[in-house]
Amino acid sequence: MPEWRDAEYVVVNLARAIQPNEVVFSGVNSVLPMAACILAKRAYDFPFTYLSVAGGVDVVPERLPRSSTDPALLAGSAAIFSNEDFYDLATRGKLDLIYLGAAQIDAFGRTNVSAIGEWAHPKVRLPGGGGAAVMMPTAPRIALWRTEHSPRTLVEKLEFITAAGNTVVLVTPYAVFERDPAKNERFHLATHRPDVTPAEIAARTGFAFDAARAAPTPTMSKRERAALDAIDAFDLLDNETPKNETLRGA
Amino acid sequence: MPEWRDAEYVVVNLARAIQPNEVVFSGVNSVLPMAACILAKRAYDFPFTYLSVAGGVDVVPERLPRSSTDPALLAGSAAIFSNEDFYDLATRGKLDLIYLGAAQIDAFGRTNVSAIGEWAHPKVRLPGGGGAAVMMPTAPRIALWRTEHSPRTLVEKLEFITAAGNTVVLVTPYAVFERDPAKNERFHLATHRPDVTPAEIAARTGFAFDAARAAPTPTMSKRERAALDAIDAFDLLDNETPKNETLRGA
Amino acid sequence: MTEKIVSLAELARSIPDGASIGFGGSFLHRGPFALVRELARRGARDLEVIKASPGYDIDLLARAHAVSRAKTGIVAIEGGFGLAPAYRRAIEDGDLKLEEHSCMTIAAGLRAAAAGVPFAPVAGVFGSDLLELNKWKTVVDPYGTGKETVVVPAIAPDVAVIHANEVDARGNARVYGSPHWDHPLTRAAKRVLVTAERLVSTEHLAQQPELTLVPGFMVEALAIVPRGAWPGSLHPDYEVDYQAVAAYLEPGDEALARHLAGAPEAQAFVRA
Amino acid sequence: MTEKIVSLAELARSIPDGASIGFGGSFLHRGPFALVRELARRGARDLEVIKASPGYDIDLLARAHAVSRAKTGIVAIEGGFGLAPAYRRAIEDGDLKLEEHSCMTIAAGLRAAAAGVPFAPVAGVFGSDLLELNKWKTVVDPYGTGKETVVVPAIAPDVAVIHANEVDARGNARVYGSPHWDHPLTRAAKRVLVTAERLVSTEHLAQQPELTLVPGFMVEALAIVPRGAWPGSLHPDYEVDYQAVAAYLEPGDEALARHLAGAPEAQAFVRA
Repeated sequence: MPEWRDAEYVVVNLARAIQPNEVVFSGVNSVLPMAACILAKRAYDFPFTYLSVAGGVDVVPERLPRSSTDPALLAGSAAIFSNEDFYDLATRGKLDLIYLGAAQIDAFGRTNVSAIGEWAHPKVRLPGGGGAAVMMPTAPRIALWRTEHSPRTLVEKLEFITAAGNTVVLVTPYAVFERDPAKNERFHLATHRPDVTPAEIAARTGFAFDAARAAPTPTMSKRERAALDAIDAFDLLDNETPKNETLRGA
Repeated sequence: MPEWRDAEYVVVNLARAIQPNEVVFSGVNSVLPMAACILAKRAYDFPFTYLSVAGGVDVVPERLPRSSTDPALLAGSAAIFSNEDFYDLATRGKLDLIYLGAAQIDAFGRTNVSAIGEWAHPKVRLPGGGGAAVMMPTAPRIALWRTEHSPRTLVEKLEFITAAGNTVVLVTPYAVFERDPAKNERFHLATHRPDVTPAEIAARTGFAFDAARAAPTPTMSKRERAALDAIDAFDLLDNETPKNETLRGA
Repeated sequence: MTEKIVSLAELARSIPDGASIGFGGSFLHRGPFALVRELARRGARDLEVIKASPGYDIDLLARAHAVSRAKTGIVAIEGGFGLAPAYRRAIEDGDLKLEEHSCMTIAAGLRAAAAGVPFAPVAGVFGSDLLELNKWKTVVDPYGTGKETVVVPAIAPDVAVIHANEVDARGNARVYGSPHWDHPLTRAAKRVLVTAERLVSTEHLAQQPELTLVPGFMVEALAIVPRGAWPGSLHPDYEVDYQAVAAYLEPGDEALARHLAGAPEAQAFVRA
Repeated sequence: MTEKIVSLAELARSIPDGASIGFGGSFLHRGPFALVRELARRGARDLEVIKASPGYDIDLLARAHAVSRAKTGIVAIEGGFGLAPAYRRAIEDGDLKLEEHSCMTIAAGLRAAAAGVPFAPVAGVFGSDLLELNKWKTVVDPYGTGKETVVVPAIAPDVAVIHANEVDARGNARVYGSPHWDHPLTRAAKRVLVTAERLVSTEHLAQQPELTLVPGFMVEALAIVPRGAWPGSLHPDYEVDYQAVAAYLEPGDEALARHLAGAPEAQAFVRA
């Protein structure tokens, strides 16, 4: 068995993006970031504020709900922070870290969640970007995730740019890419799953990236492992990851 | 004793401005309109919605509070309608009738509540217009009141226009003036206190007006009288009317 | 006072074909789903759906050929079920004309309508192809910062429909948990309709008037619909019925018919 | 978590001279009046007051020579007491520079700041001399209606101070009755401070999180100040103390000193 299952790798590395005292937001259709926030609350000692799209503030449920908008994310909350409230918080720059998903992602951390094919006559109509177009340029730090790591999901050129902005990190089941939005730079490979080489990742990535600084992703800590096992007792997270074409024994 | 005391005349004629099924609003610093709304709820059979600036909806207190923003205007309300809510309601045109006071009023129902003398170096700094500048042009019907009826309060030319818009009626202790805002017309004298003649009113009014259609104000009904006596058991309303220079025995 | 309480069927009939409808709630949570189903049952056509994050609702209406236009921010069944298949197909087949938004751009449009102004500024958006796609305009800050800001046009739905936890006979509607976008929605729409889980007394609501999301004078009509948010959740009363959502997602007209027939409001004792 | 509970004096000291402050409440109701008095006691200078309908608060600060600028919509003591005399005199004497608003224009400015945009449209205003006085700009609807709309610049107070009914140690603040303008105010300000009537447990607030007006993560510091809205009202706990307001309005420095010394927070057992 490999050290990391796909979903675990995504969740833990999304959790590791959180910095002390940040206000962090996970939105609709975002089970993995929700899991990351809950994990971080349990596994890390520093304080941060976790806002969920369900309206709860700093709610840490015992178990994962199946929906990231689930009222389970209200249980025990001392406040309801409405949709208007967290969007305004984001657009005035006070939501420090926002998780956003996408169907396609390019080297600048821009996303396509709108359509495959021509927008007006799509081959595949995608869900849409949610608040991404207003949040990505206004919040200081955006963390992206994509569960399918392939040349068709991580692309050099997006078919449609749903949102662009302050992306700092991209997590897939194999790799953690980082970039500095202030420099408008491309992603570089920051860390990779120990059982996958940078060359293998490059072969499966549609955009070119610098791997000079790449290191193996640090092993899951005991507290991360314990938190993950506790909140995902029913392995719901695995439903969130598609069958990536197998690399090594993963 | 005259048929109407000053405050009574103002309150009852403000109440009579309410039409069935309207949404009616009385604001801050507005004891007489507050009394008018409460009176209308008790004395008239038709339904209307009374919103107070205190946030209550259709609250009819037993007795007048001294402040028109008083939380007594919340008692028994099934909803709190916030400041943002009633301003938005007004500006989108769904607040049918709004009461507004003023220091000076001209023949077009425009108001000065800002300053006597030059605005930047006022002889008298007045309270300000509250929401008048945004409400008067956007709500369909504005009712003004002024407790001092004199050439210095009802003027041909305002020293400063705090607000202008859809004024339909002006009530003073002596008279009820009306105008059609759609025609951008001047006030005409609609009715007058029976013990005061149109000529006497003209002598005390700074703007010229047509009195051709003027009639004596209908006598207070028994239900209006009873409602007024009940809500103003302590004659608080009289505090709201200055000593107008006496006309007849009033 | 005019009687505001009507049947669910009457409520659905009061929404004409061609109307633009803003639905309350978000994804599988506190949506007025019984009313959505009733629109399908009455054979509604040519509706426009306005909602930042619809899913089951717009999918069901697409499946019933009731919706021809939509303003949405993100659309999915969610709860592990992924994309909304009938919605997706309707767009791919050209049967549904989408105006793609970014959630907050819908809210900004609702806020503009609520405040009686023709447009509203909204932060961000630059860098997104949505700007050009929707031909959104920008305004340079007239106060000298030089900052350029996107403005979106007002959005005033013909009708807003929300599902509340409690309502009184006057239409005062109380909601527990997140209001989602129901506040700006009910202020922006030309008409407000409410379905609610329970009829309560005005006195009950008056004990905590702060919890009333929509005051009764703004509400035109209401229907009492127990389990009206099924198969979605209604906090704190019930959770998502995942089995029912899965059954809904089975393909074919028969599965849809079964779903509609099996809904709580379709049971005889409720429709009485 | 950093300790957020401080003394009233510390709270007042954290507001520097020259700051712009948005006060919560309206007229004599639920204002953070103990904090206002504490600003006077500490000899604050050159403050800007931002509030749609101030009265007692701005009057007291004018009397204490603590305020030099203001954005207001309507100013009066109210409750039968009429104009705010010290405020009025300060303007007439040129000691207080007023930016005169129309309540909603302040709120629109707060909304703009809250949403991170440089300006906000506001309906009406045309026909008012305030338009030219404030050099407010207008924008023609870029979506072709031809409608011209006033836009006001964003207003982001350095500090917002509200008085809440209840607060927990994390700063979650609950308010009963009207929120007045406290919602946009607390979203627009750079810092949020809370005074509250009572300290309560987080568990208590969690029983009805819908009633929390300001979530704790937005609050920098708080002070527990029983009768902190005196001589104003705090619904549903106490009504306006009209005698105290009348005594406050007696002219002269001595009357002001008596008023400050007689305030609830000045009593030894509270300041302990």
